[in-house]
Amino acid sequence: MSLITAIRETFLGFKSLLVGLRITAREASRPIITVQYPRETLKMPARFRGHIKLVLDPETGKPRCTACTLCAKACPSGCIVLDGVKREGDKKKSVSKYELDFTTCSLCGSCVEICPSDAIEFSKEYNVVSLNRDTFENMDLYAKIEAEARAWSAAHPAPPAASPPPAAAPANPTAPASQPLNAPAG
Amino acid sequence: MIATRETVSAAPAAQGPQETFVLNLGPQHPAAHGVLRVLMTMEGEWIQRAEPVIGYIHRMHEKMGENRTWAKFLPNTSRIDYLSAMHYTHAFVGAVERAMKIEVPLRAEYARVITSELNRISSHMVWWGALLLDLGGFTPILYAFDDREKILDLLEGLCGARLTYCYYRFGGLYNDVDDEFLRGTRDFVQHLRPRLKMYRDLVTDNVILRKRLTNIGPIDAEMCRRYGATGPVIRGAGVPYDVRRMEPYSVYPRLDFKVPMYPECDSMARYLVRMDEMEQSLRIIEQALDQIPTGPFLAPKVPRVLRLPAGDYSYAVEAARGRFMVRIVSDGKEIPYRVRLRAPSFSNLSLYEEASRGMILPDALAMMGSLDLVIPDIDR
Amino acid sequence: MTFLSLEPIRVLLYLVGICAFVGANAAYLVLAERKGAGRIQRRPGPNEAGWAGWMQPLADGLKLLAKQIMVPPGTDSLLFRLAPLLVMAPPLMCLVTIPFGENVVARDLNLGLLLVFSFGSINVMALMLGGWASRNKYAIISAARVVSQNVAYEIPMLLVVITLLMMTGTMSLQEITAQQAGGFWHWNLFKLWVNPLMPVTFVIFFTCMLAETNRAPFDMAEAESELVAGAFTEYGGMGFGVFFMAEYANIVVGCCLATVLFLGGWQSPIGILSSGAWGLLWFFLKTYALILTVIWIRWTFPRTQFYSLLNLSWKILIPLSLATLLLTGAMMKLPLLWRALS
Amino acid sequence: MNLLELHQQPGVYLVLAAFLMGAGIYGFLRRRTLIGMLISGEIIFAAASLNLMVMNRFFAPDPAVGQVFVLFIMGLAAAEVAIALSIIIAVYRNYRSIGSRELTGLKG
Amino acid sequence: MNATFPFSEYLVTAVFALAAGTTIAGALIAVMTTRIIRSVGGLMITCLGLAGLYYFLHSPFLALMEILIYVGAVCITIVFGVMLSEPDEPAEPRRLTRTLRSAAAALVAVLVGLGLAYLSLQGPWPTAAAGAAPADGSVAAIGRALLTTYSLPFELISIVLLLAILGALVIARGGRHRAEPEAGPARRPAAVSNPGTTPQIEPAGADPVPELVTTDSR
Amino acid sequence: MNPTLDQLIAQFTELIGPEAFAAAAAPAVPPSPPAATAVGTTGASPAAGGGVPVAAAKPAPAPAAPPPPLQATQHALKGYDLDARVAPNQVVDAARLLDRAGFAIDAVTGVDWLAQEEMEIVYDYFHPSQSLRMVVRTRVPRAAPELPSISGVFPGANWHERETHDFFGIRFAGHPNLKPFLLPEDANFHPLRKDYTP
Repeated sequence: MSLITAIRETFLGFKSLLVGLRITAREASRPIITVQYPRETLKMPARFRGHIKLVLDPETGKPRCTACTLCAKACPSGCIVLDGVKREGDKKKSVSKYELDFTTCSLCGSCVEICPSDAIEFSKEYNVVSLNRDTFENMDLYAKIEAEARAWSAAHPAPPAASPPPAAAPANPTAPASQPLNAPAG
Repeated sequence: MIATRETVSAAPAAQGPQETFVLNLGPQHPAAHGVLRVLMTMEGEWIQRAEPVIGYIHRMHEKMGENRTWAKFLPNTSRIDYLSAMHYTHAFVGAVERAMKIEVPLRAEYARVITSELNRISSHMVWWGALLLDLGGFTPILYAFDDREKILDLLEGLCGARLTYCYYRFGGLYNDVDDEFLRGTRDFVQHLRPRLKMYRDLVTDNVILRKRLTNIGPIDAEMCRRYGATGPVIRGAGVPYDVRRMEPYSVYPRLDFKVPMYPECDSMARYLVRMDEMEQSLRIIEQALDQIPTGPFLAPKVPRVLRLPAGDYSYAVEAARGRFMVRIVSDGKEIPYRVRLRAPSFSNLSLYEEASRGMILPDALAMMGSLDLVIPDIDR
Repeated sequence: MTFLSLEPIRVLLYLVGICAFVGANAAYLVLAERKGAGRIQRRPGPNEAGWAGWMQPLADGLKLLAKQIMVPPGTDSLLFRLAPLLVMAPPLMCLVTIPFGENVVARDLNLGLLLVFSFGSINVMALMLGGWASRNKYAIISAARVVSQNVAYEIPMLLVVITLLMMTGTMSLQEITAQQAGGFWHWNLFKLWVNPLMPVTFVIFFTCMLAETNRAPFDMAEAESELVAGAFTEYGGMGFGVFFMAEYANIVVGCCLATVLFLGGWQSPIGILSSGAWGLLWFFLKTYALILTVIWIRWTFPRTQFYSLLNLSWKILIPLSLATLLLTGAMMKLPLLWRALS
Repeated sequence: MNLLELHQQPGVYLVLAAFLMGAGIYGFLRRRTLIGMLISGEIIFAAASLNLMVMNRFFAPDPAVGQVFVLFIMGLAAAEVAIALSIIIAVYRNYRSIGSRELTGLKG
Repeated sequence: MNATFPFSEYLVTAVFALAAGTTIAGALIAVMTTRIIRSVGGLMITCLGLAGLYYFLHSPFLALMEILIYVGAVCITIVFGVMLSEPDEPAEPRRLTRTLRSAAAALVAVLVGLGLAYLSLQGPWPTAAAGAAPADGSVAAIGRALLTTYSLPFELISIVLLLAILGALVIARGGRHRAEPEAGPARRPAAVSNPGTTPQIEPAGADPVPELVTTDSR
Repeated sequence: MNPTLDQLIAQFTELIGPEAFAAAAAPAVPPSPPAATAVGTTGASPAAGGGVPVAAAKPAPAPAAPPPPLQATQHALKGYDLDARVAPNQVVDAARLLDRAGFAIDAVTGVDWLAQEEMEIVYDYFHPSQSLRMVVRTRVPRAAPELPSISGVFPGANWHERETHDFFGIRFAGHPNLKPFLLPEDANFHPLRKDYTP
């Protein structure tokens, strides 16, 4: 009896090995599924939470942020430092400095959630790389939005009331080069 | 870290005719997932005593809980056990909701169940692959990761993150479950069923794996009880203990699922429990997808700054590794007075010393794999 | 006995050729292994260095060469350095007697098979000395495992080979190949009318070959999830590289041997076209098919547990091979008996 | 004596065998562990085997007799090693030492 | 093996010198070194050199057997013994005794070696077969001799081997069993209960136990 | 093996002793179990050192009217079913009692009540085959926090107690191994004490 069981088990065991081999052979004949990263890139979904960025109002070409500092207060790790000035002609304060310490940011989204004026959103950059640690420790979001605003005003040449020259804004002079981050590959 | 004098001499030193030596397994070792160190007193390949040494990535989450508001602690919860982040957030959110008596909308509850179960499947897939890696089979982890990627893609599309979701909010969700997610989840369920069969053919039925796990690393129900081991460990010891059944939460009572249980008490039983759990999770997801109502995804009138009524509250969930309990103590202020995180891996590992006595090294590592340890979960 | 005999030159050329063959095999089998693993796991494998990764072995080799050879303090430095040499020599010796084609053999000894086995046994010694000399607990455990495993599997392997020798009546590999001429049904594996147990014998031989070369699922020696890297834990740079090359060289030897003994060596499967370069082609086709099978097996199965591995040998393979030996002997003597009786 | 004929001179082999014998005896006397003595013993065996082979090659009428004897020696050596090592291990278990000096307590 | 060795004379001599040198070096390592594991290595080298010498003595079969048995079996067994008992030479308490001892051993060894060498060079060997067509050292002759003239010793050797295996097992295992009782911690798990038994806190009777799935383990 | 809530309450009432109940001046409802479930909401936390009504009236140091030592609570509101407050020397007895009743150890933890100069140690238990959760708590003076270890009863408590010792400096008498556990080997601080500053 036990001999029969033993033989049967040996046979079944051997068969299971063959089944395993068949499966790996079948898988080997199927196309590869990995993304060859530097050559192919992924498209991030709409809700992807990258690092945060300031939002430009498409109407006026200015940052929406009113420097209310709610985001900085909501941040669990205290990684947002921002400041605002009240420019002449504006009713509200507007942002003049916005630095994110991306090394401590946990991408939880509390800041985006709490923002009353929808002035922050997640970027879709997922491969943020740099050779410089400072790039992440003091990620100057304001410099970026400035660049965007300049591009906007270049694309919308002088409607009746000339928009304030963005160069006049007190941009952070010590900020690193305005494009330290790699573009999302391509 | 070097073996200190005490730790070495605490082991039964070489006295009498048997000779022992101390093997420092870890903190960097291919089989110690993460930075776990096991101080093994060996006699040849036989383990006389295996003492886990932990704390290498201790982050003091509990202290962090005491110096920030309830809402600010929320992201931390998905970083304790990064493989089943949903469950951990669920427990914390649940505890706060219990204290505040917040009624969570039904749609949010169903969405929580769906995402939790998806998370459970993805966590079990990592375990499956890692166990096979421990046993020397390299291919399964990549098959599992292929399928797991699909879950992560779904969850990323839903909440924007792939691992540390932080998706639940007090009284609901971070954002609504969209149709795309629901459709994708349905497709995924269809996709995974044949894959699970493939897993079974490739690995579960494999005679080598059977030999490696059957009758290896016995952990019986009594040992589980004395050590507080939960999850697949206790269910592999023949006790159908599942928090989803024993202390029902969310909408689990409305869903029909079985609690997989194997009475063999060995590593294979724990293995089979997890494999069955994946199928049960698929069942749960399907039902939840069928039942999910429309409606709000966030409870109205949840104050922005929470002040919990004084008292202590606990909330337990069935995480992928077992019972995860959050015990919060509030003194009425807006920051917690005490947050206690009861991690399942912690209790599951604590029985290792007793259970591994007298085993040989490969078997002990196979048993360690069958416990499904996540070191950040242990160290917190 | 002419002074300017061509024979020494021929042998020297063969030695150089064999070294080159082993080196190229070791390098490109690593690539094949990684590519094969990649295919099985549905990823491309190394594909950056050179066209489709063809320069990867070169890059790996350069990296290993550039690394410092470290002899950790506390090791037995002499043995530590000796072990890599010792591990590389046997496979080179074994290949001397393997007939790659009708006329392509370095030295056709009439004891070729014995030579392969006797030199194969040195390998164990090398791993063991390397493991012992490392003064590393993992390495010592691994060394002990290597020995028990190789001793356990050498026995059924030799028994199987003796079974085969009873059929062939010679230990010269070239003669064994020559006996299998004329179509695949003349191969030893399929000579079922001579010995219906040949497939069983082949399976035993193949299993033992896997175990002797420390290949998954029997890679006890370097069970990376248990023993980190086993006997090679303390080796770095080219020291490790040589162990690695020797592992692949051993696989090549094992598969060549299996080809010669069971699959007709350089004989073509259809009975014609076995001479000259065709022979080489058939030989390498068969050998590499076997090597690919070895790779395929590695990436499919988990590792066996050490004690069940020994049990497999002592409780299943040895009795089985003994039984095949006895049955084969009986079958071969049966006609004689029949003739004597009638 | 022609240097090129060295490998065909029985005397060379015999001197080699004598050297092995001497080395073996030296080791046997000097070693103070059982395994060391065992190894020296193996070298003495090797000397004997070499002598037998020389006799077989150069002086014996029967071509196989010396070789057969060497085979027997090998078999005996294997058996001897197995037994000796098991004894050594048994001794080691009981005395925690295999130094020949410490083994004065062994009684028949 | 063909009688005419195919290398030219110089190569032959060089290879012969290599074999002889390996033998000598191996023997010296084996007896001189203090580390026992190196000593085993020396024995291995000796055996390899000896195999070369056997080849020159027209017996490739014996040469290969020497490697197979000595390197593949004897040396490995000895290394195993070394691993199990770690017997590095105990340091001699006094230097003088060590020197004296070594000197005495060397004296005896040199005397024996020189005497034997002298004898072997002087001895009136019958020169019947010397230089003549070398004896056929083929396997066939050995096999025939083993199964005809020497069949009784052959059988005896196999019995000796069998007894050696059994004896080795008995001795080695016996020691282990005797050592077991006072061994301290149990080798086998004492705390581990039989995995087959039913667990103790199985839900009793009519508990609110949900439906269980106990899929039979495939 | 599968005790009912009533049985547990009876056993714990016996264990805690009448004095403790007497000390609880409040109109607590000691042993009448199922009706007392409502207590959980109003009686609130004994842990909070005075629940909703009491805390406002009483200054911190001496909780003059401690809540009843045994409370049945609603699981849905608190996450546990029974809350027992025992003297420090009774925790081992409580653990034995629960061990006999088939409970499993869930967690051991501390709470540092700085204002009251007390340390609270909370033992959580769950039942593996029954929906029953039990909390046992005790308080020790903050100046000399020491109490017996229950690791002899529940070996799983060993690690939890080591952790609690790490974090709070509470000494568990009879614990086999109170070395630093999660903290570094040479740690001599207790980070979860409220007066700890890094």
